[in-house]
Amino acid sequence: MATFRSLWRGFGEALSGVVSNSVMSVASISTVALTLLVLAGFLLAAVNLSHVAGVIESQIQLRVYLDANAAEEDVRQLEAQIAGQPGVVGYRYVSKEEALERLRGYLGEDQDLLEGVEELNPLPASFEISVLRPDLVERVAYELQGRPGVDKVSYSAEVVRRLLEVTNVLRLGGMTLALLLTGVTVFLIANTIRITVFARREEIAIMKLVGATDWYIRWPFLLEGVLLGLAGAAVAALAIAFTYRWLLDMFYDRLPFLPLVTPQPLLQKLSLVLLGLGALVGVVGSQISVRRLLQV
Amino acid sequence: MATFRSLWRGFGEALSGVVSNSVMSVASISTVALTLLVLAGFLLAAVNLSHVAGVIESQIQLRVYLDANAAEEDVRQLEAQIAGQPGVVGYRYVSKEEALERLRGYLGEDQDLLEGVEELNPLPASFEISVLRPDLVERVAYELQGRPGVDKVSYSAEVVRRLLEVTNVLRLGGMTLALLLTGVTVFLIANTIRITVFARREEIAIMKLVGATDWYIRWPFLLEGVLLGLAGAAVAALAIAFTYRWLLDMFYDRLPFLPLVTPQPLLQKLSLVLLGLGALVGVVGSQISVRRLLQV
Amino acid sequence: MFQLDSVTKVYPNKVVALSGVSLTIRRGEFVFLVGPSGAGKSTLVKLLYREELPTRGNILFEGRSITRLRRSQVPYLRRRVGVVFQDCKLLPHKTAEANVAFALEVTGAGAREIRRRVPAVLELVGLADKARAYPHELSGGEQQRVALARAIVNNPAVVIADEPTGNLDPQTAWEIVGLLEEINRRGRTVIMATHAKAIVNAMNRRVVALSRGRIYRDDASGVYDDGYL
Amino acid sequence: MFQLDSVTKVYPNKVVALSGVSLTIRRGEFVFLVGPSGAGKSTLVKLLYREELPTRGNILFEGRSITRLRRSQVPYLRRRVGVVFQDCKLLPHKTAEANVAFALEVTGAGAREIRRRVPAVLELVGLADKARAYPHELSGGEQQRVALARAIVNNPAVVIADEPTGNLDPQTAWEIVGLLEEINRRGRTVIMATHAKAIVNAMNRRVVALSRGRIYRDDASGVYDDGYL
Ligand SMILES: Nc1ncnc2c1ncn2[C@@H]1O[C@H](COP(=O)(O)OP(=O)(O)OP(=O)(O)O)[C@@H](O)[C@H]1O
Ligand SMILES: Nc1ncnc2c1ncn2[C@@H]1O[C@H](COP(=O)(O)OP(=O)(O)OP(=O)(O)O)[C@@H](O)[C@H]1O
Ligand SMILES: [Mg+2]
Ligand SMILES: [Mg+2]
Repeated sequence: MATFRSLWRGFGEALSGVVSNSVMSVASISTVALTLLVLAGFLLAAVNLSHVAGVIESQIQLRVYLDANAAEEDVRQLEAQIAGQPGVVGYRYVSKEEALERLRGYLGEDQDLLEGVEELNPLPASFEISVLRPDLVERVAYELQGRPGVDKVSYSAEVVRRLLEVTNVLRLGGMTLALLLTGVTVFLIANTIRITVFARREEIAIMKLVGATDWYIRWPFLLEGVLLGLAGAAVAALAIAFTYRWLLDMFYDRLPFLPLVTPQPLLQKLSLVLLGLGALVGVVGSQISVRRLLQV
Repeated sequence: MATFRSLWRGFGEALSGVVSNSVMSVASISTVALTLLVLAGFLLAAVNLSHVAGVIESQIQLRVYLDANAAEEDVRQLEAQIAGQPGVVGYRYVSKEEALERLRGYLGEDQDLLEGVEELNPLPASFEISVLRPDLVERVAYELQGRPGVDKVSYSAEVVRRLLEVTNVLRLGGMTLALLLTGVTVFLIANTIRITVFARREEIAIMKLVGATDWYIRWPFLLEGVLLGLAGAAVAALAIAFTYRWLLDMFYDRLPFLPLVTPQPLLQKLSLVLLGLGALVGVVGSQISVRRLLQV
Repeated sequence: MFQLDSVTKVYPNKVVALSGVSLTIRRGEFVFLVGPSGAGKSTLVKLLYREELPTRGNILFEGRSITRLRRSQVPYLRRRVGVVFQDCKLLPHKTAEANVAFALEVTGAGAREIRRRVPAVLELVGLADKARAYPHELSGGEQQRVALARAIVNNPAVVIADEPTGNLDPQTAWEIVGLLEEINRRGRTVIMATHAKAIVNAMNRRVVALSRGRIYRDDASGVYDDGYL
Repeated sequence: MFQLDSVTKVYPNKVVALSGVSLTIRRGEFVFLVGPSGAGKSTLVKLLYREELPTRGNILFEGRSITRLRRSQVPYLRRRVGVVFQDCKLLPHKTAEANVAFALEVTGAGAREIRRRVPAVLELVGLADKARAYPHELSGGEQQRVALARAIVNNPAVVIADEPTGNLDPQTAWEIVGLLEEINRRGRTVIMATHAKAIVNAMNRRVVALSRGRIYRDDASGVYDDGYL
């Protein structure tokens, strides 16, 4: 009973702490909000970058050239085999005619070069295959090599390697930065809450002199830290939600080809992360400094 | 004399303020350092992104195809004219043979298509011209069109347009973000310094009661703010210098083709910016709260 | 109740505030602590509720050593000792009422008990009408009386008052001393550091006189005496 | 020197601390301000150096209205009025010495003058050996004497002392009052709010007695009188 009562007391104390130190509280809350906002913005950017990288990777293809005189039956069997390969996310049949069309596209202004070749059309038909990840390309190529109807399998090993490198660096860099920024955020917020608690060190000293136990003193400060952290996180979550939707609209108008992540499940998860971080940091920040002040 | 003396007094007061409020000072300095570090990291990323975008743009080319039977004299005159165009940053003569080689490169695995064409080599010789900015491409093309020896001038209007859009968005976005982040940094630091000043409101009240003028009270707090700001900025500048050099090394090993900005003049300028921002924010942060406390 | 055995207190800045003080205070006594400014009265008092630890010597409270008390036990010592601090030490963000209630709350007292005892004790020190005022809205003497109310609300075994009448007019001071006497009559130990010569002389109780950190005189029924060094 | 014309002070929480107080204090007077705890002595004093503004009525200092003083002029008023605050109000991060020096520095005094006067005035209040101590390292009475030293170091036209002897033993208290008398003899006005009956009675100076925010008695050579309401 006594414990329950003093838990409850904590809420009143914490609220009145927030109110009666309003200048400090506003400063803490806005620090929490701003730092979390920056963190959230960065996380969203990282998620989107990673998504874009994923889409680019998913466009990684290999090409199976068909024998000029492959039997229709062979082609149909080959198609089934391609569809059955693990890691294949899509494939498409490219006829001889389509291949010629594409070559025209490649050459751009140098079309004249094709004069005389067009009637012959020496280009083979092919299957274009998209695989899930660049590291699967070689495996799939190896599997299809030498099947009936297959002339040869081609893919640009160099391009794949380089793309892999770039996206890996992007992902690794993004994750490292996100982690670092989370650390910075936690530190900044904890700093602010520590200062506000520190500014009340005389109060803590008095409480101790009147016979309060350490835990009795800590509990309201802990709650106060949580309140400040949550308030800041809520502000940040709201702000980022509006901003992200607005940015999506803007990007969609200007760069419609960029494959950005849709807001819904993403923002929800992000809000939870922000609230969790805010609360955590409030607890840690206030407890570290209260502990230190209690030592005295 | 009296003013000079009280200016001087400010330094002592400011230093002893930093020392005697050591917990708060450490918190302020580390907040300044961390936020400026994040800002600096972002600025460096933006500068490099912009640099990379610039390099990509500088690879924007137009191509002047030469008449199959252009006189050597005409070609030499044309070369001089190209070199004289404003906005042209480089050009290169591509012979018929080189053009054929390149086509082979384009086609990759589809080489067989060139059989029989090779002896003829219907490809024309050309000048490849690099211009400073994508928006100059059309002007240069217009100028060279129809000169003696020129068959036609070609460039990919679509690619240029899109590249322009992407790099513009990157630049604009980067600048906006950098500005926003600067704002956030300023706010966070000012907040921290405000809290530390606010925690000393009783001192300020006492100083007023003893007959100190507003300016007399403000001056040491102003200096203290500057000291805190500069200290934090110095820490940030050192940290970012080491980190950037280390990152450059790492990137150079892994992604040697990325054209990153060399550290020297860049880091020097950045340090100045950081120190300036730190000092500014120290002044603003302390003065805002001192002013408010003086109003009472 | 308290036994001090050649206690010496040297502050970090090398000031010797007490040197070789031995003193026994029995349960139910009323003791005045007198002596010139800076004699060491507050220091002695701070040792009793363990705000400070002695540099040398030992202090027993009810037979147990205060100096060797575990950290976690300190709050329970402090609840048995009600203190009126020389500088009041009220919580600035709490009303007079809430300041007094706080000393009860920390002991885990129930809401009903708090509602009953806090107004009663504020009435006792003559501040019923200031219950809702914050410390900065109180006069010097009013703050001192809130501090006294907080010290006694708990019904502690010992009341230690460091200069509790310094900011009070003689009449109010007498009322406060009467209150302490009443508390003492109910069996509580009272220790009062004071400069109020008239009160000390009239009460005719035990007087411990300090000077320069030493006990200069200890009379079972003494008077205030200006003749110390 | 000071002229109060039916001054009323109502605090934001509706407490009427002074109501219709009219009072003239002439240059060179020595005035005791007495009255029970909460009578309004500190409030009256705060009006004189403009820590508080009156709700109604007017206050003149040397013929000029304090209430209508421009904000930028307030520091110059406060430099002419040395105040010993009831709660001392020392700067916590400055030594005793530096606290006293601060009051000189704000007036733009030179380093040489500061070096000369600060030790002298600390000597005067008997604290030469505590010059380097911080306020939290001083006893209650020592803090009060530092506050007094700060109030007089400036050689101000008026010294206002709000309960300057509350934490002092009788002997030290007499020394301090003697100091104020000496200052008064040199032509300065002295206003002292106090509860020290013995001192007021022995000094035989003007006594203004307040009770519940009103002037209850104003005798040119009065005594401390417990007979107020
Ligand atoms: N925290 C401290 N650090 C250093 N010195 C201190 C500290 N507290 C007190 N002193 C010194 O110890 C001596 C005794 O101080 P104490 O407060 O015990 O005196 P006191 O008898 O209570 O005096 P008063 O009647 O003026 O309150 C004084 O000289 C004082 O300056
Ligand atoms: N800032 C304030 N806000 C509200 N009420 C106040 C404030 N300051 C003082 N009071 C009230 O005004 C009345 C007069 O207070 P004041 O401090 O002038 O008394 P005092 O005569 O100095 O008493 P003491 O001898 O106890 O110091 C008291 O009832 C007090 O509670
Ligand atoms: Mg004392
Ligand atoms: Mg008063």
